[in-house]
Amino acid sequence: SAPSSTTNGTSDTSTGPVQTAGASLDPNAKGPAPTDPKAKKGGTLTISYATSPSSMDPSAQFYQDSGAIMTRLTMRSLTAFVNRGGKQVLVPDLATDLGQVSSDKLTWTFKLKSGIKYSDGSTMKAADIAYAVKRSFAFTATGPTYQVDYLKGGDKYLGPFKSGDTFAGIEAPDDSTVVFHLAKPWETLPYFTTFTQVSPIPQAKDTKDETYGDKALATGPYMIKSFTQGSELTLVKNPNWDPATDAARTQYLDGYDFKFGTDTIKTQQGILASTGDYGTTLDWDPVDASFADQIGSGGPKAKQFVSGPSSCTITVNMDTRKIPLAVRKALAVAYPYDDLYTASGLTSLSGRPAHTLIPPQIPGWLDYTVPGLTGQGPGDPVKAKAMLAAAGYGPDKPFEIKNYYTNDDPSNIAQTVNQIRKKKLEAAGFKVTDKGVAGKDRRKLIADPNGDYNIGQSPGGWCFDWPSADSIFPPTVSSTQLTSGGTNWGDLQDPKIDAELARIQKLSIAEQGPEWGKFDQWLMTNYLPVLPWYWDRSNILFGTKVHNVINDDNHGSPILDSIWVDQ
Amino acid sequence: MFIYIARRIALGVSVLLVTLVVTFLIFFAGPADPAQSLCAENRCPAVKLEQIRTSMGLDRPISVQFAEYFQGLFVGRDITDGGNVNHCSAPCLGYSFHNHLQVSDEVFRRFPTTVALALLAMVVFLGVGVSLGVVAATRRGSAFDRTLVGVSQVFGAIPYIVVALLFALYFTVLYPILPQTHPFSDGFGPWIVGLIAPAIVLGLVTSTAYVRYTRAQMVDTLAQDYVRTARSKGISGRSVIYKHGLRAALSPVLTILGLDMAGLLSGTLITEQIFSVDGLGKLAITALIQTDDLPIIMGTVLLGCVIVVALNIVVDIAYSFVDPRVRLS
Amino acid sequence: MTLGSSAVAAETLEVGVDPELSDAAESSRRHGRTPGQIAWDRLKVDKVAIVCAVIVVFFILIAVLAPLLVKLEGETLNAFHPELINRRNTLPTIGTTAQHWFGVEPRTGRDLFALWAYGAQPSLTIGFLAAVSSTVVGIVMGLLAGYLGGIVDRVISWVIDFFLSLPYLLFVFALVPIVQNRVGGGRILTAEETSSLRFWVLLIILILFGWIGLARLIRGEVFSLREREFVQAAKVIGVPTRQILVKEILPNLVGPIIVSASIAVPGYIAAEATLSFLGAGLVEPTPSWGRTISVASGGNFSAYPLHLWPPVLGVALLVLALSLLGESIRDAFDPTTRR
Amino acid sequence: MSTSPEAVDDATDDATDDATDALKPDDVVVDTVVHQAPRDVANAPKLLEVEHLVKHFAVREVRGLSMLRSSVKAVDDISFVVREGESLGLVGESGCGKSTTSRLITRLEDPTSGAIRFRGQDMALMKEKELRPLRREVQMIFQDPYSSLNPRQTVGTILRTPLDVHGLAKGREKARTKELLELVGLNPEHINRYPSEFSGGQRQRIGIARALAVEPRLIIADEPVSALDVSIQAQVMNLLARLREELNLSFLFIAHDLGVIRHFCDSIAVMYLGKIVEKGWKRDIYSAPQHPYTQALLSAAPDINVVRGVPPRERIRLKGDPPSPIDPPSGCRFRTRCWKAQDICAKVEPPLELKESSGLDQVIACHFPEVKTSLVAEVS
Amino acid sequence: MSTGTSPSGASIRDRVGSAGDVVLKVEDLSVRFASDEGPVNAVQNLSYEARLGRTLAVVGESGSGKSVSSMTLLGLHNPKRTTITGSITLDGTELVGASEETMRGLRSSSVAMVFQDPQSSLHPFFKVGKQIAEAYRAHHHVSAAVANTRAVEMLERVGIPNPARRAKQYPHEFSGGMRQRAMIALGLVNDPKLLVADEPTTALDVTVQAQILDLIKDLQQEFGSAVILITHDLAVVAEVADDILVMYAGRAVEKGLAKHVLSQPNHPYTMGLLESVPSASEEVQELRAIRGAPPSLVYLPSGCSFHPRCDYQDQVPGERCVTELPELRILPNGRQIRCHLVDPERVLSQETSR
Ligand SMILES: Nc1ncnc2c1ncn2[C@@H]1O[C@H](COP(=O)(O)OP(=O)(O)OP(=O)(O)O)[C@@H](O)[C@H]1O
Ligand SMILES: Nc1ncnc2c1ncn2[C@@H]1O[C@H](COP(=O)(O)OP(=O)(O)OP(=O)(O)O)[C@@H](O)[C@H]1O
Ligand SMILES: [Mg+2]
Ligand SMILES: [Mg+2]
Repeated sequence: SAPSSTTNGTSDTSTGPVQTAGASLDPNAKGPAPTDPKAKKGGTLTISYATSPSSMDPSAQFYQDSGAIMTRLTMRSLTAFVNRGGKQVLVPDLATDLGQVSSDKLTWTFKLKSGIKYSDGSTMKAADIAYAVKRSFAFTATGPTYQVDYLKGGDKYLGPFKSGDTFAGIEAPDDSTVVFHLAKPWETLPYFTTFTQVSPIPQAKDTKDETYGDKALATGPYMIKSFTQGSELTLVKNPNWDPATDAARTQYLDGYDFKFGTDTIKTQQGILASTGDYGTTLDWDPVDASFADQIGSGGPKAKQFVSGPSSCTITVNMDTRKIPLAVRKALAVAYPYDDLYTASGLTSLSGRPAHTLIPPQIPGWLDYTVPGLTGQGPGDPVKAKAMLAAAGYGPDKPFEIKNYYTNDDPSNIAQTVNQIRKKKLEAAGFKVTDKGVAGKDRRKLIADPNGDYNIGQSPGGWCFDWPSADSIFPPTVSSTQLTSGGTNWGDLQDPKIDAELARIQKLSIAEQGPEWGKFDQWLMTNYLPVLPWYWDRSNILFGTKVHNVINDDNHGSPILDSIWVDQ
Repeated sequence: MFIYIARRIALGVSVLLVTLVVTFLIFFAGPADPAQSLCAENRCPAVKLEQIRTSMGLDRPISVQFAEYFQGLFVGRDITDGGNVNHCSAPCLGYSFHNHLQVSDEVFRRFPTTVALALLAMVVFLGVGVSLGVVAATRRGSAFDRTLVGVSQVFGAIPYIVVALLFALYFTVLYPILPQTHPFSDGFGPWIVGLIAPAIVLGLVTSTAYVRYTRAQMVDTLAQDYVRTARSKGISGRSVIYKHGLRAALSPVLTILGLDMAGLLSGTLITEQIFSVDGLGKLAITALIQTDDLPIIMGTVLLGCVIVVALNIVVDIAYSFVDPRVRLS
Repeated sequence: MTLGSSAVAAETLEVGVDPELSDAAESSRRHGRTPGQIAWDRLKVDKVAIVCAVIVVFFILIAVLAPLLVKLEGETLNAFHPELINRRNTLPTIGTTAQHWFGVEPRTGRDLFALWAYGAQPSLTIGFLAAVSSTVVGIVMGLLAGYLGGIVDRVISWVIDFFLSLPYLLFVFALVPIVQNRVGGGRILTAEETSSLRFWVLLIILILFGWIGLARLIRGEVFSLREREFVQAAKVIGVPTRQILVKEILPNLVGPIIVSASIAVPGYIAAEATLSFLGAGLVEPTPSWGRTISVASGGNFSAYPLHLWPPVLGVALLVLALSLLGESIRDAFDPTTRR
Repeated sequence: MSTSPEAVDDATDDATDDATDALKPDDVVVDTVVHQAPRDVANAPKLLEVEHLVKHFAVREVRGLSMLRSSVKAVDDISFVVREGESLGLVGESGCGKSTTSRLITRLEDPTSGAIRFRGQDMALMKEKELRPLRREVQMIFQDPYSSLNPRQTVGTILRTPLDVHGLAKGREKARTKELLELVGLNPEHINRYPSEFSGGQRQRIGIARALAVEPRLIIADEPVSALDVSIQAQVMNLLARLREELNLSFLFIAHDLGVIRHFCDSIAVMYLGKIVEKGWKRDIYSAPQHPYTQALLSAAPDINVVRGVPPRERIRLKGDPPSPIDPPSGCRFRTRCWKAQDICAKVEPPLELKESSGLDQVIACHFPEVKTSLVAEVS
Repeated sequence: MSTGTSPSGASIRDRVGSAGDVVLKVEDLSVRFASDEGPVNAVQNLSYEARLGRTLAVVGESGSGKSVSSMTLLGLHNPKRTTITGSITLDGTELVGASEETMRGLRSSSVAMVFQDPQSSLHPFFKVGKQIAEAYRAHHHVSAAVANTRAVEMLERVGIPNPARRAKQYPHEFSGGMRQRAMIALGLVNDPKLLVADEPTTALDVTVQAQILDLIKDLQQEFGSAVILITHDLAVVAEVADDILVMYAGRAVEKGLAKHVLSQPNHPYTMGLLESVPSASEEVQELRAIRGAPPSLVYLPSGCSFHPRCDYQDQVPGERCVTELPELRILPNGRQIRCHLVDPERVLSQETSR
């Protein structure tokens, strides 16, 4: 999944104690959510963000920023995550439980709580959720596509505007029941139901395009007062939110003021100095490395900084069709992880070296090591050269590495990273052909499976959408991506892998965990489609008047509703 | 006078029309692919891309697209996005599929900010530049004069971006003696107050040129025969300098001002970027760098052009008020 | 003159050497000198001009001798030194040292002096090359419009108005990738190819937008010059038009042309820096001051001031020196400041 | 006298041309030149004939809300003849079209209609190429000694240009330029100096030398001394007179100073608002002007001799300024300022004709001419 | 000319003093400018006086210091770059060294100036009436309306038709002659005792020049003020001046009644000037021009400044002309000249009759 609104990103992983899947579900949680006795009420929090969500439409959202805003503040879904002592727990939200699955595992039924009201005072109905799910099919260009893969008839359905209201994948037999009909078993559906795509939308209020988001009816504790794309979002309290029905959210602040498109460095300097409004400002863009001494552990401003895993593993993608396994292994040895990491402006605040594809906070994570794949170190050109020679490549017949890189990045990072990589790989005996293109063009070029490259195609990493590896591997290594004209990790198209994926997905949520861990090791040992590089971390920097900032390890963002401020 | 303005406007319109065609060709026939940026971040299969392109109407011949755009400008047109048909009334600058907004709404919302920034900056640089220039001219050769000219030279030589960055950092962030910027939606007061800091830095840096120019002009004017005549009337020295001297010195300054309009707009572009001002420049840069949002780019360039042309006409008319000789020609 | 057969006649006919030009006066004047030479004489004694010229020459030397200087420092351009970077904050572990005169670049450890010295090359080259080319274009356009008048003038004037109405920064910004695409034949280029192509694209675009001012100026000057009686005299004598333009009119424009060109150079240097800041300028691996400024100011520039300030000072000093030099040149050519 | 270009091209050897001879320094007759020597210009062959010459400038004029295209009738149907050796003076108020006339004859301006015949050849419609040989014959001296010399060229270059253009004095250009400088009374060693190093009077001499370089027959002098100081003015006048005498030049001499005109010219044409209103021999015009405008002009000229006991003249003071040449008065153009104007003056334009009744020799365009003799007293 | 409607019309006749009184006394005035080349001695040891009702003509070639000396009367030189010595008494007030405040009070009200080029001397951006009214208001506490009425009245007085409409026009809408009239109106609006007219007609046509000269004469008679007329045109002097002061290279070389000086010059330079001018009423065979050109004021010739151009040095014994600066002396016939010639009148008249 996509980590942030624009840049192909860098964020999230946790090193906390690994949860078992079972422990992270609490089907019996009831509202109201416990409130912190130290919490102060009132005030406004300013949140600054360098990029801007292109809309606040719940059907189209797939990003960390807008996701954090909607799931925590304005939009309730069937289920939700809560943070309990640093652990993420899945609880029922609009639903009364975490869903009932039929014995053939193809039908999921959710019962809704009664008396849930929209911000305009009208009552929510089950049909609104069914409509919202159908509606999400119209926005798959920008939103997630799990519903397309799993819901019955999802591969044909194009949403209510084009394909009409009839869709076999979901129904609302009465006002308080929502039933999902699946094309194949989907053990982790209750995780998917936390998505805003499952937040109710009354069909009558739909504007039929993303402008719905500007005035979307809220079910959460806050509602949109105004949204100006590219610059600002203002949230105020939702008077029709009933805490008693909500086990996941609290309402401390009077409102939130989101500023988009701000200058990160300037904001971070302001927050560190906490002058004026910066005292109550929070910024969750990656912190500039030069501030690390101030905010790192033991630093004078350490109290203004919270960090935690985000959901992403950053990788270096290789085209397995064009690079033989032996060369891929040599590449893994030659790759200058550390130099590139530092050249990218990354520090220990930004991530941790990764040696597996699954990040450690996912249940079932297997802590294995494939020799040479540590995600760190300066690279070993001598050894790599020897490996290449063994594979039949030498100075007279060098192996050619081709890659695209962004050449219009004003911070120059992509260009210097490319330079360093080129030098280091050449030192190991590779021939490197680097092609500079504008960032926006690169995105297109590296998404073309037939493009003229052999490393660095998309995805350059993966962020899980829910804490189970079935939101990691099926989308990244199954052959479906390549079949539909896209790219995946290693540009893999292997029936053995597909079969293994299918096998694991059929298991129950608790059983899947360890199996994914083994799959990870198997994949890396036998295929080596990508080089794991680092597990991204979220950075949250805030003014001295901001309190109770907690990182959401599943999303790599602050849990917005739990924050309070001094006035 | 009327004829003069009419001719000026006709010239402006011809420039705008050509700009329209040229920008359309440059952007729509250029290498940009707006569909790509609409596609989900990491991967976008070709099929999906083609779908998006079709839904945006980008698959049709460029002439058809232009005809449609042109028509939209004058009579409006309908645009389909998602399940919706939006009517975009004239002057329709197109529809941003990226922001799901009509471009006209988007650019007109930011228009006041950019114009206000430009005008405030103009107030600053004319105020500072002209008054310092006059003082320097009247004390020609004094230490004050030399210091002022020197400082303005040095100030003008430092790359603007660095000056603006330092200014923004020190005066609005670390020692916030000047207020932060606010979008228009926060209300008029905070909005306009927020523009003070960027206007000051843009104005001050621009003023360096005006200090020197006004000074030179003023020195020239004060040597004119009619200034001597004014002095021979026995009126006060202030009156001679400000009423007779400055008035005449101003008209060449105005000419330069007219020529500077495009430069001023470019200045706001960078300033908006650095101060995070929610104006046209920022919109355009985002559209250019990040999203390839062609209709937005077109809209901002056209509107930018309109601003320059309009301000130019205003300056010309102002010029004719300053200099009565122009009124007849 | 050998007419002096009669003193009376000589007087009546006013033949003889004018007392005004008698030898005493002669020595105080500069005879047989072109205005250019006179301007040169004046510049030679203008202290500001000399200091500025020294500064400009200094930077030109830096640019030309960059390879040598960097070798002297014991470095190479674009050599990465990750070992000099503190991985905790990506800042260099060293300041100025004997090995790295200006320290090293944060994140990558490249030698900043090398980047600075080599960075002077494109700044100066673009500055001077663009100034020369746009000056030539401006002269030609201005001469044609001003002297031929009529339809030619109207067309050129319109084009000038057109360019003046364009929000040029936006345009330049949008044009860079397009021109690059066209010039590059649509191919995808390697870093080296891109960077050299960008150089030319930048140059072309700066010239495209740079000739306007001078053309306007020249046009106006030619308008008044062609009414001057010496031009009319040339016509009456039967001097062909081309010769009038080149021999009679052009030499009278040398002053404004030199002034305009000398003011254009710092303008282009600043423009390169600005465009690079916005991401439409030069690219890796070509170092340029504009790019270094852009990179350094993109982060927390107070953390390692050595990164930002040398190129800022370079640009500022060069721009200042060139502008002051331009002003001195203008004064030197200005007949009204002549004694 | 033959001045065919070929003859001059090999002027190094014994030229047959009087002018060329005269320009050789050794041959310059250095003696007190007797100016204004009676001469028989009346019967000399015609050198320049101007017939019905018209020049209208198209101008745009704003009237209220509309833009009119109208024309400045700068020169409106004038005819005159300059004979070999004659100096014709052209006087009139500012803006009456004197300079335009000179620019038409030198073809700096294209005439709207009419003929300009030089030795019978009509040059009014000639192309620049055809004109070039004639350019040698007709030269111009300009008013402003500062703007008439290219400040970026040395005197040598300035004087060489005409030689090069017409291929004169091949091989001895430098010597020739020196000769020219000597001819106008300048030190030939100053050949490498720039115009800025000369005083106004000297510059005017350089301008004269440049005109003489091509050995012209006719010189159009547009206010050649107006910009000069009194004492310098006299020097230049003397120079012109001497050259005229020595080289037998013809002049169209434009001036607004009636003293200068009287001093230099044989015949005089008085212009008013694009038209010639009176034309005749100098003696007649000064002693017996007939046109009211000529009379007003003469009586307005301040005269130094009033202090020398010359009886006070009758004073005629014109009211107002001349009307705009864009929209000249109907009929007689002078009628708006004329004290004699009657109805007919507004209706019928008086032709330029000889008034037999006066017994005098000048042509006048007036319905009510009257000879006035008391305007200028003869001192001598 | 009607003065009936003028609010201040009465004052014109109320002026103190009568014709012939000395209003201005200039004594031993020297003006020196600093320049790159060295000090410019624009005016040296100049003395003269101007009397009510009389016209003093100051003549001389370009650069002889005519304008500089007259600008000194209004204190218009930049004090930083100018050294002024000597004395100027205007109606009892010493002007040399007077404060800017004093000078401002005198300008226009006691001494007014009409400049040479009316085109450049009127402010192009202000209406003519306003420019005149401004001068009036600078010295009278009256409302704008009153001052305006006064301006219109002045325009009428200098013979501008339809003055009320003209007052509302800009200078560029005036013809050259009308501009000069407006300048004169501006000069006279405060009824000064002394009017300095610096080449008021040089830029004008003969017919217009005649009108303006007549006007100045008429107004002088009516206002009774003293007029200093600066010109290089001796014919103009002959027509209008009572007294004459001939300047050469910053010094007075001859002073006297205009009538006498012009009909019988006593200084070779004056004589040269007279002989240089071709007259409309006289057919001369040849002009007897003065040789050479006026000297540079920085490098003045030694002795008599005129000696390099003078034809009569041989009449003066020894090298006196070259070595000794002649004093301005009074001749037996009452004229003042700066010349070593013992009997100039005889020498020069011989020459003329030659
Ligand atoms: N190029 C032109 N376009 C329009 N009008 C012109 C042009 N040249 C001259 N005129 C007009 O033609 C008329 C005659 O001008 P011209 O210069 O011949 O007058 P002049 O007699 O030489 O006057 P002066 O004594 O001032 O030199 C004037 O009204 C002038 O404004
Ligand atoms: N401000 C000044 N600084 C230096 N020199 C000056 C200044 N003003 C006048 N001069 C010089 O003083 C001399 C006398 O000038 P002035 O203007 O009085 O001459 P003029 O007799 O009025 O001549 P014209 O007839 O040309 O008006 C000139 O040589 C002039 O260059
Ligand atoms: Mg003329
Ligand atoms: Mg003067």
